[in-house]
Amino acid sequence: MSTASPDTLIFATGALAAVSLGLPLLASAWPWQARRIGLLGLPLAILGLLAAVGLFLDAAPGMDAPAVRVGLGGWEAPLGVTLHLDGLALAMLLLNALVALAGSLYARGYIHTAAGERQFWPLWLWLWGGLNLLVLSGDAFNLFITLEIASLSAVALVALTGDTDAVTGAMRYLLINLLGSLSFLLGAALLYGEFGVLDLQLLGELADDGPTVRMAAALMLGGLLMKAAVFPLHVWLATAHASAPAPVSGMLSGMVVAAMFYLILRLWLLIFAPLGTPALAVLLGLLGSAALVWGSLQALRAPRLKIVAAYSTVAQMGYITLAFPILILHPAAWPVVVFFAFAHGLAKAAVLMAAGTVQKAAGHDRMNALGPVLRARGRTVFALGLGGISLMGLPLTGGFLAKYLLLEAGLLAAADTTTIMQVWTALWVVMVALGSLLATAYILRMVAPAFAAGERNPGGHVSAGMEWMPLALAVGAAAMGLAGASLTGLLEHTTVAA
Amino acid sequence: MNADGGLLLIAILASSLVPGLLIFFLPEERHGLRTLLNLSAAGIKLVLVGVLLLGVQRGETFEFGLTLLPGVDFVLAADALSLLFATLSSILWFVTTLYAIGYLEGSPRRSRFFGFFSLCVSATVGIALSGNLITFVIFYEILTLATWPLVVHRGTPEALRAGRLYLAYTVTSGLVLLAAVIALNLLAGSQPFASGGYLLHLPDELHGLLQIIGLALIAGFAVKAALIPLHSWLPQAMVAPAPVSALLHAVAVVKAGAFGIVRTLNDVFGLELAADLRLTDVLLVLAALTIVYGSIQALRAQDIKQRLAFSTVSQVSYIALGVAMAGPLGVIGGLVHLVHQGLTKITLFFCAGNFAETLGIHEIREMRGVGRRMPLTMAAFTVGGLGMIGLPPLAGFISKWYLGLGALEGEAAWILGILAMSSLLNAAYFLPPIIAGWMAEPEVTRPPAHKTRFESHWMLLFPTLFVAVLALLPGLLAGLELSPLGWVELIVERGYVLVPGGDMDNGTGVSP
Amino acid sequence: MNAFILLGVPLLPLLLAAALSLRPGRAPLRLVPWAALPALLLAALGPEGKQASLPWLLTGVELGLDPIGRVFLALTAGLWLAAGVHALHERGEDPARRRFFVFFLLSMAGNLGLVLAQDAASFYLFFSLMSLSAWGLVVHKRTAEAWMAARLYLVLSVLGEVALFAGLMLAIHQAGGETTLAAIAAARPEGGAMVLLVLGLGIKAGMLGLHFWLPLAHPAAPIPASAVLSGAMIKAGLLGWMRLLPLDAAGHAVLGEVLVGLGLAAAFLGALAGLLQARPKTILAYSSISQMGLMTTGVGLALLLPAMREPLLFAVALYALHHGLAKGALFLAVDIAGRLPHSPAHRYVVLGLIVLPGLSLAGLPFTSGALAKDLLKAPLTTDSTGPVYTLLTLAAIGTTLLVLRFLWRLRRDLAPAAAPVPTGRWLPWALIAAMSLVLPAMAALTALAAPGVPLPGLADLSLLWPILAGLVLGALGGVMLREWMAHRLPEGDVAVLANTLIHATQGLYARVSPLREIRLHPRLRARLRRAQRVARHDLEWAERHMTRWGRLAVLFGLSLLGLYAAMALMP
Amino acid sequence: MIESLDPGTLYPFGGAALFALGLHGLIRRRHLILRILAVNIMGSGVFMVFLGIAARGNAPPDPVAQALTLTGIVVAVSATAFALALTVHLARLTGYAVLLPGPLQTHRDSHPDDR
Repeated sequence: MSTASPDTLIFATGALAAVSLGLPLLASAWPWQARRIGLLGLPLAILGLLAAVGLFLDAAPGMDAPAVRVGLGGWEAPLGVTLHLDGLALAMLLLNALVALAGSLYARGYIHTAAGERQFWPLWLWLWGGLNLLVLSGDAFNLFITLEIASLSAVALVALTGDTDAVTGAMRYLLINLLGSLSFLLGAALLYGEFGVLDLQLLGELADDGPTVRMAAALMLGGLLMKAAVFPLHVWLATAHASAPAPVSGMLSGMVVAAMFYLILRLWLLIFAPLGTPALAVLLGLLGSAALVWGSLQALRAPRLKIVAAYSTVAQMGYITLAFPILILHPAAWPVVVFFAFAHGLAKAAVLMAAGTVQKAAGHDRMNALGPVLRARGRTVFALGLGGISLMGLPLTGGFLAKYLLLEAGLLAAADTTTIMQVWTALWVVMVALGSLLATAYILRMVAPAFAAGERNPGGHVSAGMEWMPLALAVGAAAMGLAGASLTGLLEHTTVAA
Repeated sequence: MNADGGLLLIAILASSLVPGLLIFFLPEERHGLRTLLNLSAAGIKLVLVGVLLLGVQRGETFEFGLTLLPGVDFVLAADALSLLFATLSSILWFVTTLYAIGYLEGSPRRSRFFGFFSLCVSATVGIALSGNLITFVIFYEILTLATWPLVVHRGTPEALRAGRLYLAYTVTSGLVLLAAVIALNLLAGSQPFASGGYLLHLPDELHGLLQIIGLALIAGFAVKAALIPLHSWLPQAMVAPAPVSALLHAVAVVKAGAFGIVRTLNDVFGLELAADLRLTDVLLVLAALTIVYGSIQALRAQDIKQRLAFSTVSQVSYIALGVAMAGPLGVIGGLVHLVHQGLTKITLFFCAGNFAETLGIHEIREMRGVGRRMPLTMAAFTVGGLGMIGLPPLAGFISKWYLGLGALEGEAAWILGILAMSSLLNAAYFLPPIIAGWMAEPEVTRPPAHKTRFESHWMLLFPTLFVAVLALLPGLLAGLELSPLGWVELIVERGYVLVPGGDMDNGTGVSP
Repeated sequence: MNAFILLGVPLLPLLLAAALSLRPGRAPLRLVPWAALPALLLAALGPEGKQASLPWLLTGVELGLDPIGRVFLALTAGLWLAAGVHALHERGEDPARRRFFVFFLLSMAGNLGLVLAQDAASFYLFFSLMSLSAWGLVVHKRTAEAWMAARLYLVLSVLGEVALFAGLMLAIHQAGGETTLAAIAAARPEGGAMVLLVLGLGIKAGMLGLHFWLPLAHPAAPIPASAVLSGAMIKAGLLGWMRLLPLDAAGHAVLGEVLVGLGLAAAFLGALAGLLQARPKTILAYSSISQMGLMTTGVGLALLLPAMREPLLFAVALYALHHGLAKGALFLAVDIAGRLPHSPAHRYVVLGLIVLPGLSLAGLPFTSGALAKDLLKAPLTTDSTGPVYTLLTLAAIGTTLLVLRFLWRLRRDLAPAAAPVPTGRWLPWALIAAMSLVLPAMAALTALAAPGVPLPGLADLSLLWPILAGLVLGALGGVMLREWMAHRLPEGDVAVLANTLIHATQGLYARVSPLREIRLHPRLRARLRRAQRVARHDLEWAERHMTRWGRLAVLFGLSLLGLYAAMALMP
Repeated sequence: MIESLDPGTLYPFGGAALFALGLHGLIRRRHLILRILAVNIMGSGVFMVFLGIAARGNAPPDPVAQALTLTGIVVAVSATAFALALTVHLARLTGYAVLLPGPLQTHRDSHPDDR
């Protein structure tokens, strides 16, 4: 196939955006067909995505600017809404697709009441579409819009079961989201006020490090950190997870939180990189370390399986927050964030879906009473374990590569900075090591009952999809360990501020 | 990188990985198919390793490379040293599988057991065949993950506690190793193992950093090699069923640590640089202390498997001691002990398993007069015990012989003192059970659990006797070409940059 | 071809032992003694200096037969054969005889192999095989006394082996990696190597100070076992010395003096301690210690006078042959004494044959003792070793006294045979007893046939007067010092001290065990668990506290300010 | 003094003040309806900042900012509607229109002032 000309790529980007919007609209229009639309549409969308990745990789070397920019409706950059497709975006799209597909196949068996399906599928497709558009959008205001779409659909999905806990959790999550989005919007407004333009790439060129840009950065990063459940602002995650259906918590922990960090990374690479002062590095480092320790301790204490997984997300997000101080000292190591997002996304989705299966089978997910079910369901425990291994960052899993890159970046950063920063960076490296030890502890807590001697009963019936999908995702997380080189290749074609 | 060579390496790895995964999904009651899968896998691996052995002896190169990340590649390579460990583990896997099938007859959760058992062996062979340090650490960690379920197989609270302790030790060591490997990767780039080390070109002011990295690597490997003070997981792990403690805790896992130390000193730093950085001196003292400490603790242990565990703690340090001497004879002694200790110790563990399974004997006290009712197993125990003490013509003697000469060659006579003291201590804790077994009157006569044609289930007895013969032959026929000693001399001739002043007795102290 | 003959000598008993232990049913017991026959034939007919190297066995095994080796081989093979035949009958109805003969064959293999070994590894192999399997013989009767004696024997022989191993290592290193015994001796092992070799082999040779296992082991072991133990096995230490010590042109003055001193001291003290013993076998044990002292002196002299080392070493070898056979005969005599023939004529012949080896030990002219002592003293005419010559002759008095004491104690056990004694029981004893006369006859014949060899002075005066003096002293002692003789020296004298030492160390080790595996103190562990519970509760409270919505918004505000401050205000 | 009243500067500062006021209301108030109101106030504060920016200088107001404000208002309206729906549902379920602490604690001590 000859190298694709740029305009076919533009067509592909447009098609991706169209599908991401079209499917949810279609599902909302015919809710009773929503399940079939989802189950047919998603695989097709993913095939298209894979084709787009192929096209992009062929064409990318030839193109001068690493990204494909498409002005919607023919309106060009300063005024119109532009789509921005580059390596980073494609990677996140791929992750979205994988977790969404697995979630959908899992949800097929998980939600089987007609009413449930009519409500679940449209929202599920909106969440997936929203996240896709978030990744594709290239200007600040469009980001706000897609952020809202994704957040509101996520909140709705959390409230799906309709019991008091679910609605309370959803309400709290909604207020968090509104707060975060509004502060993001205020930040965007300040940027627009200062430079009169909203497109990220143009902003990147214009941005200096004046006070308003710093204020905008603080507002936007603050809002996103809250939506990404970073340490002090993480409480909503556990309550949201406690009662959300398994595929939703899989998507929530796996994708929504990772998308927030994608956004922080995108803003960082394009606009806010020069603002990276040592003080910010120390603050983010401390937040990250605190998240690691606090999340792990809470995970060790939590009485229920899904809450252990939720707090494990808080801990793992600590890893990504720890990556930023290292990025400030060693900017070239930014792919670490994507590796972590990818590895954690797959592994955590696997763990949460496995937890869902166990809860469905046992009727509850109280940790101290799950022994018999865990002992009977080898496949689910294997998925739980394999996903856990990736979370621990033990070899030949995605997590291992991410931890390798983070440690490598940390050691490199520690090598050539001032002595104080060396001490701090050394602390971050030690915290990363401590993090994986604590991860071992709480993963062991989840898996150990399966190995203890005792009676076994498989509990209630669980559909085939719910048995095999967590295992497939866990194997995916492990297989990612071998795919490190190709992911790095993809991420090379990303627009980074000059 | 010739493609078919790489394929052979992958085939060897897959020959235990694929059946392992298949067995996982095998329903529990399909005994016949599981046994068939197990034994055929072990057989195929043995044949493939044999082909590899002949290939390497002819001097062919086998390599397989895969880049995980830019600057980080997953390399499998087969050189003489890796064959030593690979052959040992594949032979012993075949025997231990047979033993395990017999031992676990009628016990629950066997699919899970044999699944993880095959994973362990593929990890061990992976360790043997790994071509660079990062691949070594990857397999090293996979071995941890694969052995944990076997340690907790019985599911009793003590087993889980032992499992927790084991995981705490090994995951921490894995982290330390990973940090050291990354630092090395940054300094010297992703280099394959090269005999004589690949860090010689680094400037001198880096020596301080290299020393720290070296110590970190040794500490990381010391956990699995059960050096002081990182050894206490091994006696606790004896809670595992006998085939696990036999193959894994006496041979595969413990050897992986020792093999790691050998690789670090020889193929990463090179003996000369290691000596300059005084890594060898640190290791020497550590190994010597462990030898004595292990023996003293073994003297106190009353449970047979505890005593064997502490004896393993002490004996594995012989390997570290040998390599740390940096002279050719010392290295030969250390490496050959890697095989001899494996064979002798697995014999002892099989016997302990036999006693426990057939007569329910767990304590040394209960071994009085067991020779009358289980003469063949007791004979194997005697061969193992005398081998451990290092009496000719058993295998232990040969390694003690070369270690002694190596010690004197390195002008470190005190090591000879340590070896002598250790032999005395070994005699002190191995002779009493042997004497009690043959000569003493049995206190309480317990009928064997179930009537069998031989003194115990044939699947338990024949592997034990086979391995006892294996513990005798390398000592008796040490001069042969393909005997462990002959192969180790081939390794030393082919690979080692010998520390000047050390002359080989056959005059071939050649650098690569 | 000759390699397999030489290897066959130690291999045959091993194979027979394996056969015995594997197929207990059809007991090939009859063949046990004849396992030593090939060794005897090899000693008699084997051509000189037959080197057989087997590179594939162990670390390259060299077997060979040199003149001294031939004499030792003859002694060892002959004694094992005789003792084996005797044991067949003596152990006839012992239920555990199969186990006895397995250990018997293993020790025989070790002893025979030891004589042929020319390289360090095989020497050490056969030496430790002999030592460990001899333990089986000592403990055979499994009485309390046998267990105690065997434990002491085992502790000492393990120590001896480890010392020998360390000594060999050092010696091989000094010999630049050469492992053949000749090369090691040529490289004159110095310092630590020499001390360790002397001590390691000295324990087996019953050197003074390390001798105390002998008087305990001999009475505990069955009679054929102690015959072989005393006759052939302790000679292994002597052979080891002769093979490894620097017996070359330069000799070694210091070591020579030490050995001569120790030898003579052992000769006199051994005899003295033997006199104070009651049981015949213990007396014979002390006699062995005393005689080994004489042989040690011979080796010492060979080191002191390097010029005269060939005749001296040959003399020591012959002395070992003489002592081995005589002592073996005396041990078997202890058994025969209880089974005397009924007809007076036969009885007198038997009594005569019992007494003959004793007198031969004392050096009666025309006996092998005279031959050995004469050969040993012949090179000592020069004045430098004057005192040694006289001391050697004085030692003969001691030996005579000891022999008289033995015969006196044996007199009480004489008894006519209850059942007809099978020939196999008395014939081997009679043959080796007769050797005391046959040996000097053979020596005289070879001297006549070959002109070069001087006629051995079998009737030298210096041999006669010590015996007479001994007889006189014996008679006097018997009458006057009856009560002095009454109080006993505990058997194995120093052994009592050694046993208490072993008990003390075991007790100490059990009580004081600083090296207990680090276990958390129970109280500490309880406190740890409570701390865990408290932490768990606090964590849950803190988390619930943070979830309250108001606090969350405050935290959000704070983090916004923190971010802005970090970016804007800080440097 | 006059310039300070010019919409270009008055509205942004007014907007910022409203944003802070809304945040304070969100912290103090516990009743869900009041909290939703607070969020709306914050929203309108942000829109005032946008309009202030649009009206800067004496040129005709910049159409892009106005378009953005309109979109923002649409989003705020839909979010508020959703929040109100949730509150009604919550009130029907628990009888309180107040956020009870989540299911974190094991026992249900829904302490009133612990919202």
